[in-house]
Amino acid sequence: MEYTDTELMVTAAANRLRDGDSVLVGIGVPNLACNLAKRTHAPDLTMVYESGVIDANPSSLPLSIGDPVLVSGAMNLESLHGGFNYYLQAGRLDAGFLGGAQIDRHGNINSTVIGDYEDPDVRLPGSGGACEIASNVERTLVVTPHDRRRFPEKVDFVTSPGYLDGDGEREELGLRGGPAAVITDMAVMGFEDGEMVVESLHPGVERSAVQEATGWELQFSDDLTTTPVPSDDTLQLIREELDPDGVYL
Amino acid sequence: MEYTDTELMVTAAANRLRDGDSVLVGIGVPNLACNLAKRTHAPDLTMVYESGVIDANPSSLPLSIGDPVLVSGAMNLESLHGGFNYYLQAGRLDAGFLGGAQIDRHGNINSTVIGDYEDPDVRLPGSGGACEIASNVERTLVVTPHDRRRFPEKVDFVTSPGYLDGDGEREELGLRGGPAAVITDMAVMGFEDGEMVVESLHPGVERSAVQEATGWELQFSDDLTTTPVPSDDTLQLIREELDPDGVYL
Amino acid sequence: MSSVTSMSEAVSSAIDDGDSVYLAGFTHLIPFAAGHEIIRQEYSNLTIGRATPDLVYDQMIAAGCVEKVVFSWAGNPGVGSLHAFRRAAEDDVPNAIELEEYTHFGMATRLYAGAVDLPFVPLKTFAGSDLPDHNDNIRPVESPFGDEEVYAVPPLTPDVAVVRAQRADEDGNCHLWGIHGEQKEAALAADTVILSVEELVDTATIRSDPNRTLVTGDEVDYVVNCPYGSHPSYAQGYYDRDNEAYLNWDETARTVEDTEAWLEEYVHGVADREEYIRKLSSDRLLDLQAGNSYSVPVDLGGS
Amino acid sequence: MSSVTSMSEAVSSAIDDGDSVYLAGFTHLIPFAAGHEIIRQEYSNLTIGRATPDLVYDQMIAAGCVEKVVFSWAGNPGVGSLHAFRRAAEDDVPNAIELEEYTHFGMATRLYAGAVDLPFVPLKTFAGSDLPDHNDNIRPVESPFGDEEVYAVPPLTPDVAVVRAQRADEDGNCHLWGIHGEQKEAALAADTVILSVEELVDTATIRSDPNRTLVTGDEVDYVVNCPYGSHPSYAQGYYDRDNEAYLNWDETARTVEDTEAWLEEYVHGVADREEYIRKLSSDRLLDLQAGNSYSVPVDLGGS
Repeated sequence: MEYTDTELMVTAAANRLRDGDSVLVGIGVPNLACNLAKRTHAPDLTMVYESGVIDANPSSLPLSIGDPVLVSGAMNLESLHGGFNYYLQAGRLDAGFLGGAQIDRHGNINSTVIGDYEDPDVRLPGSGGACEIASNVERTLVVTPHDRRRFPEKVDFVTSPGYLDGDGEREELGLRGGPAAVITDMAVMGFEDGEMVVESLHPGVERSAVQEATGWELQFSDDLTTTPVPSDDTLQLIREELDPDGVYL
Repeated sequence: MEYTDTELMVTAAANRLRDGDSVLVGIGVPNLACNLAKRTHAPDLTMVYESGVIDANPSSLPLSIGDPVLVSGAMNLESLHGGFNYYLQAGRLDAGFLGGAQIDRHGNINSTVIGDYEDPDVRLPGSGGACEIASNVERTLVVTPHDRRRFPEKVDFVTSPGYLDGDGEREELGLRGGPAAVITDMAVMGFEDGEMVVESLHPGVERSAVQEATGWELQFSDDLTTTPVPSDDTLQLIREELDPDGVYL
Repeated sequence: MSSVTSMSEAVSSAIDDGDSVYLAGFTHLIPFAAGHEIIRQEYSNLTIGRATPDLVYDQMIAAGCVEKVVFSWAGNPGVGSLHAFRRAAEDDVPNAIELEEYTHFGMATRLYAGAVDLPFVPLKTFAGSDLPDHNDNIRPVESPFGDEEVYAVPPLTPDVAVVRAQRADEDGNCHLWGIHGEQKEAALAADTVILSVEELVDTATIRSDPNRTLVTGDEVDYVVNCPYGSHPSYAQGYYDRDNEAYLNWDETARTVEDTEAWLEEYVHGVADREEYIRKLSSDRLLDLQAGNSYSVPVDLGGS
Repeated sequence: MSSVTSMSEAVSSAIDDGDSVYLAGFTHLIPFAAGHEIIRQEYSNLTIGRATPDLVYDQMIAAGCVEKVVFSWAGNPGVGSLHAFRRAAEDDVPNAIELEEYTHFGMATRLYAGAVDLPFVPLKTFAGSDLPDHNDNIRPVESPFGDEEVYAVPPLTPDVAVVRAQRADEDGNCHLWGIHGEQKEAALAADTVILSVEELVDTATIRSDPNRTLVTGDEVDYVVNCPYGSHPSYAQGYYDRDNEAYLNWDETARTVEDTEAWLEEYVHGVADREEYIRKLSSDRLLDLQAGNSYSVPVDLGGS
């Protein structure tokens, strides 16, 4: 069956989740990816939201991280302070999804400003819980469209630390985990020694196209593969059960 | 009507409570005093327990600060950390009752050890929440039998700070409020310039008897009075409604 | 001790121009009715704090009530940007606003420090981020046990907090369920508290379940009975989020003209929340019905 | 992920000699069954932490299981002294015990620091008290904002915590109501968690009221279905405190002989909690009935 870029990204993101993971979820692709993983290879995945919802069991697609469908039937609710304190700061989460306007070669993420902080060209929403997620989960997963504007060599502002200068600074600061995968509409990238490395290209995407859409000389894995495409079963699950109204697809 | 020492102490303690006070209550006399005040001149008194019970409305006499009768019908419950954090540390309580094995001329209280800390003659229960109560409520109220052993010039161990050396040290440390009254079976004492002063003698008690039962040269107020005795109505209330089984009387 | 009053009375009594105000509610039970009343009474020079400014602060900024925003995520949740916020931040329209910026955890911790009266609270975040370079209220502190360094923030103690809950008695003893957000900390950190609820109930209901209590009436100065007071946000068990309103605002707020027309019609053009709600179609209200699913009760014993 | 097992299995799997163990429960839901099982299995050299050691630690100390007690108030609540605790502290009988002493707030804050993984947590207490002179874990720290000095304590992270709640599903997702004490912080601070409950229920009951959840099954290693597991302490809505037992212990514990005879009969002489409870008279059990008074349910919506 034919698939869309989003369906491929949802599938690739789901493949990065493991059974038993506690995952800090976002809205959109991350939410679909978690639900897909839960219905397939990771039935014991726990979905956590920065709104304090622990182990959500939503009957329909949430429209925001505070959607009431996330609350009805959840296993636990923490206050805003409690969720960040007891779950993120205490290191109880295995994975977390982040977006952002820019991500650089060391996985640092900017969701604060484009341009100068004091006199911004574009004022973005800011960290929210992104800085905490990036600092505390074992594996940060980033889902984003792939273009040069979004992939500069160095972000304008570090909202959420990745590997910082890539020379061990993250470990020195005592931060947990780090960026584990960047999933775009062109490729899936991992990190080696604090630097982004392309691990798989989506079917039909050339190396040169990915390089062209990236603001620095991009590393490619020696074991570069092609991103697995979603199976028919997976596509059916996504379209008929997870997002039947096509809100995010 | 005849009254017992305990009934007089309950009445004197109740007289120190004001309508609208939030009071950290203990078991026994403090509990009876609060309930007496609530039924008479202080209907809007709020009873708080270090077990985290806020605004208890007990249907019978509690046997401990965690008695289930304090919980049924309470207005709010805080965790142990929450109660000390949000209520005591944040300064939300007007008054609090404390006991102790020793209290000295500056209102410092010992409930930790008699003798040397490392090799005690008597190992007492320890602070519990007493140090926090003494440090944070506006008016600390102490109810205790009156004898020389319990009223030394200087306590063996400061568990709960009163006015410390009596020279403004309490204020310098940033502690709130301080000891406001000591109610014994002989007298009611207040504090002036950080030193205990007898304000009223119980009927039939001589100055000399109180001095004899106290381990330092005790100050007496220029306005020394006689402690008001419980009215017949008060005694009836205590005996028939507050402690009908005579548990504490 | 608190007293039941109208939102109009509560706001005019509690808030002065230039005050710092915190309208609490993280994604849930956002106090839109209070925000609109602040606009209607034409307040100015307010410092407004919220983790997520949301539409309600976008509207207050557009109305010119605001001189400073203390926040951690300024977006239209699930939709996109807050256009009025951006116009003020980028182009000083209708006036320049000062921004003081944290992360969600930083904001929550500042309120917590205010609620528990500590001069600072340490937290493990901000390391490696550029945020501390731009905010003097985020400072490193060394552990007195070993040499670990973490960051700390100072208390946030708003002049006025508006908090919402589903039900309260007339004294302001209240129950909140669903997402708590920072409602409790805001109520305990602020000098003056306006509590706005979906319904008033008897005290026995509150006392039947003391573990459910958000704060007691001792912490509340004004109680406002305000059904639908969070629309277009939601109240768990009462009504769902009106997503159409969030999408519409994304269009409306793109121009000053449309924004002002909206404020004229939906804020200045109505007397109060009841009139605002009556302007919505019954279809829309019916679509927001939340369904029912009741908690299994617990036995508190003792009777 | 947790699994349902017996108290005997849970204790023998979770605890080793020399471990630090925290039996949680402040006045409410004290894990007596777990304490007795620890005695029955003849553990030694344990470091035991509790704000209020209560009868259960007095019994463990008398049985010779303990080398150190971390605590804040060691008494028989509402009754008087803990005689076995005092014999050990004053006269090294049956063995010397080391004491590490805090206030209630200090103990609660140490567990909280452990639960949230901070190297220290500041608190406004201890100033003016002699306690800091005798405990190196209570140290001053200066605020990075202004020059205010407060005290701080480091995290307490027990090897094993035993926590109790009224109801849980088989995965250890649990509801607690009434006095929470430090149950949540203990569960989150410890490496290994034994959860003991009054009854097992289906997951739908827990999910019907997520605001009531103490901790989820992810934090729990062993789930023990243990009715009356807190006797002679109490479980709100299930049974009241057996005050006679507290008064009797005050007599029993005054001599080593009576104490050992009691342990022989009520701990070593029974196989498990069920047999212990069956030894009590039916009159006594009926006297402990708690009465009924149910919480007014809330609507979580969404169905």
